[in-house]
Amino acid sequence: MNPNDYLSAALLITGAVFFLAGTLGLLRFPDVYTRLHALTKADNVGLGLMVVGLAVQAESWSVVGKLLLIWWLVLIAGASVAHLIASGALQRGIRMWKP
Amino acid sequence: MTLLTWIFDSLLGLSLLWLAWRALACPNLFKAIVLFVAFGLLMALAWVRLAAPDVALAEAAIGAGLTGALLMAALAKLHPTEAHNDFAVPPEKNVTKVWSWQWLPAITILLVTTGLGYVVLSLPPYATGLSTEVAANLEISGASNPVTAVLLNFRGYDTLLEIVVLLLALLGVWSLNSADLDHKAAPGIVLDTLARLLTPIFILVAAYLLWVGAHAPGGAFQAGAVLGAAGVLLLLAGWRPRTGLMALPLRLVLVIGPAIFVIVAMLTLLIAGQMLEYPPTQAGALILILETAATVSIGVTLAALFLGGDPRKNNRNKNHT
Amino acid sequence: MSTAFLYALVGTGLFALGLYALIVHAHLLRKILALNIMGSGVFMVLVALAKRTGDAPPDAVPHAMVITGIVVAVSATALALTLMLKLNAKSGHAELPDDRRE
Amino acid sequence: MGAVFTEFPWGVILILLPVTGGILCFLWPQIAKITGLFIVFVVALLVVGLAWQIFNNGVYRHAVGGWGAPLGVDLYADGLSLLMLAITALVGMGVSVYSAAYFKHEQAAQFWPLWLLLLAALNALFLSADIFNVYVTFELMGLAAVALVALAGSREALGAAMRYLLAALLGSLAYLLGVALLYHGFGTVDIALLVERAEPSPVIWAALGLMGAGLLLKTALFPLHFWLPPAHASAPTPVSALLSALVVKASFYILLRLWLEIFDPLVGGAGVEQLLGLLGAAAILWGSVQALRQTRLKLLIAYSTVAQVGYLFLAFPLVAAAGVSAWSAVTYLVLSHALAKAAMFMAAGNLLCFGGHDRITDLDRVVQRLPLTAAAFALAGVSIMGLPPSGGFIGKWLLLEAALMQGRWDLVAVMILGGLLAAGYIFKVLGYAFTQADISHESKAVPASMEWTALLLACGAILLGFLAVPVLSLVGIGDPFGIGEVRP
Repeated sequence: MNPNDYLSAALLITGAVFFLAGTLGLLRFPDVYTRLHALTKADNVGLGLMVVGLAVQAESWSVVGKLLLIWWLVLIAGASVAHLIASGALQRGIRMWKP
Repeated sequence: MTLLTWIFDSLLGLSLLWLAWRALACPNLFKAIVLFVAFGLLMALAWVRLAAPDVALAEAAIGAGLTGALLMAALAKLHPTEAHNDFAVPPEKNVTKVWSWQWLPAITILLVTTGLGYVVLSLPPYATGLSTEVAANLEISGASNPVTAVLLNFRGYDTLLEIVVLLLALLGVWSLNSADLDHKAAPGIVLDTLARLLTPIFILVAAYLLWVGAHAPGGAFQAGAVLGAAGVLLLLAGWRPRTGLMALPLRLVLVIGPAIFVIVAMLTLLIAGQMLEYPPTQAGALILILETAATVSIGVTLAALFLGGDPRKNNRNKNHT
Repeated sequence: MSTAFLYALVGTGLFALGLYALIVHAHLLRKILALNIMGSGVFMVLVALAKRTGDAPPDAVPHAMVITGIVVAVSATALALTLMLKLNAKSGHAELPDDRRE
Repeated sequence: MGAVFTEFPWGVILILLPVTGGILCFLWPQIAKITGLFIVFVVALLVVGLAWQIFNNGVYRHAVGGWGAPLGVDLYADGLSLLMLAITALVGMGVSVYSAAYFKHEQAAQFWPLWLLLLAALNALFLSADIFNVYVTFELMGLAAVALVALAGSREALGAAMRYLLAALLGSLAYLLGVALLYHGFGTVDIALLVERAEPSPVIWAALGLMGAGLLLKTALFPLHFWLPPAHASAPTPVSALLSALVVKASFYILLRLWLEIFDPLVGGAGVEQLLGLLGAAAILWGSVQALRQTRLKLLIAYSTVAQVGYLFLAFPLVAAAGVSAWSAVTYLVLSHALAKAAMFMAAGNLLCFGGHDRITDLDRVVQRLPLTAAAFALAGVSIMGLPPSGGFIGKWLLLEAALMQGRWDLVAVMILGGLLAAGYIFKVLGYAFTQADISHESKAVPASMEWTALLLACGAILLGFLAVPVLSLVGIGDPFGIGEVRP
């Protein structure tokens, strides 16, 4: 393994940890709003780390471009869908969790 | 096969079975559909593990994506009132228990499946199928991606009939239902912006998939599905095409795929003597023409299936009343 | 057991699960889901067994067949869902008449 | 001139033309009726051309794409496929003329494209030599048939269409799993190559079980017939005629082909034939008794189809000793049932149109008021009962002969009982057609073309009884039943 491999391995594993945290939040948080919060935040960062980790291995800049495009698409879609779900939940009168 | 990949494959296989079971058994239909979409995405992962990236793309776009959208839309129309009150549609009133002796099918199916498993394992562990024939003729097929070569050339006749199946489904849906064409206000600025932002990108991606399909994973079906997804997004955002376009123009776009296919079939029959026999030098160009037409038709048909009814019929009914 | 056979067995399992659900569930949406999962099982058997080529690239013909199958499946699903909605609008139930428990 | 005729690719056009017609009808619904009628008549001419070609050159084979099996898909037509194509064209013409008067406005615009695509699917199916291609044609046929049933729009029709769709999809998936196993076992989906490569193995048994079950479900053999009576009874009349006459036969045709070519040489004699014969016998008795109990005419005819499908399966256990007459019987039964059942449904449709209902006890002297329709029903009934000189008689006589030759008295008894029950339900209808009902209803005029097509098709079923020699020599082209070789 060359240094690049170590770098991408570290990035990928860190990314996976973020995904794990996001998933835990999705499963354990008390209501839809907090779950969305955990999911979108943690997963976006996790995916970003993975994209960078893979970009290190990429053979050409066009591959890097495609990876970044995927990240951007997931970001924008995730954010919009999270917003739609949250506003839908609000409209339907789902109360926010209070500790 | 290393231990790690074996563990991964087993986990993936078990998750697939578990998701399928949950999707079929959980009492809440909304949940069942969400689980089904998750199942489709994991299926796409399984296709990648099986070195079938073309199928993975098709599954993710059509199997999970558009089928999921169709199911969700149907559920929303099935329970229009409940769906507004709560995310959770009430559980089905009678989930199962049609059969008072459920163990009978369960045991029969278990036995049959055991037999099937035995048969599958009895197959030789090494078999090339038709891969040598495909590889030998790939050069003159007009596409270097073997899946595209099979779909558009070697078994192009199946694909011709399959595109007609898609058109037929739309004919069936239209004969049953009319569509609501009233322009709906977008349910919010976010969805509206998203649709505006993503539609050009979707079209770009579809064109890319179409172009790249000749030599890499991709092709007409995947591209058509992406185009269809763009249509679904636009429809969700409240966009409706002008009613003037609903009569002949829409129908022309819907049939361009099958029509071009039939025309090419007729021309090749006249010139080469065999249906869909392309001259090797023009095969690449012909495949691209067929795929482009098919992409447009598939995309528009999938979006029209999501709309779920004949837009023209509705228009005419309104004129009557 | 190789990857090919592992996934092929998962495919037969999916086929069986779908078949069972198709028989015991009354709600049509559930039956449509069950048919889709059965189809996925069949597709998986087709594609999994195409990978018995050792290290060579897998057989592309079943891949093409499955893509054909996926498009056919979405067509059938669309028609089935519309029929279900229409039946529900006419009869007030999304189940087949004989399957309904009164 | 002769060369043009014998080299022209009739078979391919038989598939492409109705697809084109379907697209045209979809684009311009205003001219759907004219286009549809025109296409169907041209298709009939093309079948004549194909018959000429097969007569001169022997079996027809077309390698689509120029690849040839196993890489490409082959089209194939021998005497059996030709007869199926011919009966499709014949019934298709009758149904088209009938439909031109039956469907109005909006419904007509929806009917024609669906029917032309169904015709394309049927032609493609009868010409296919590739089991995966058959799967695609099954889906084409199934979706078209379901959409046509749903055209009726009533609650019963929608429920029946839904049940039909589920059954058709389940049958297709079981069939497709069988195709997957055969492909991975023997490396091809071409029937001729499978015949060469297949050998007795677990794969063959599993494929037989899966494909057999799927096809029996589509063919509606007892006890898998549950979807048929509601679908055939509640569909619009021309569609009922198409489904009972042609669509059910299509899956039977594939079952017959696969059994004869692939499975019989490998697993013949292991009891599968006996099982099929037993189910056939049960179907005859169950279907006939149910038909006798019905109070609605269209349901009665639909249950009669369940019974008549049973006869087709009686041939399987008889083939070992009496191959020639058993398979000739099947050919004859398929052809005569197609004509007679189409005529019968059309007659029922006329009565429905005339009185606005199809309650058997309320038929109210239709013999005097609709003599052509009553004659059509009676003539078709003669063929269904198997009385001479009809086509049904030839079929049942050949079958009876085969059973007697083998000393299968049980099957002889079932056939005779089935014939008596058929006479029972036909005469029940005819009896009420002569008598006056308690309350008279208002009646509507029935278009003459609807009466005449029913009568002509019924006459065709009778006429078939006089054409045994040419029909049986035609079906022998290409030796589809393998009668040429002596079975041990």
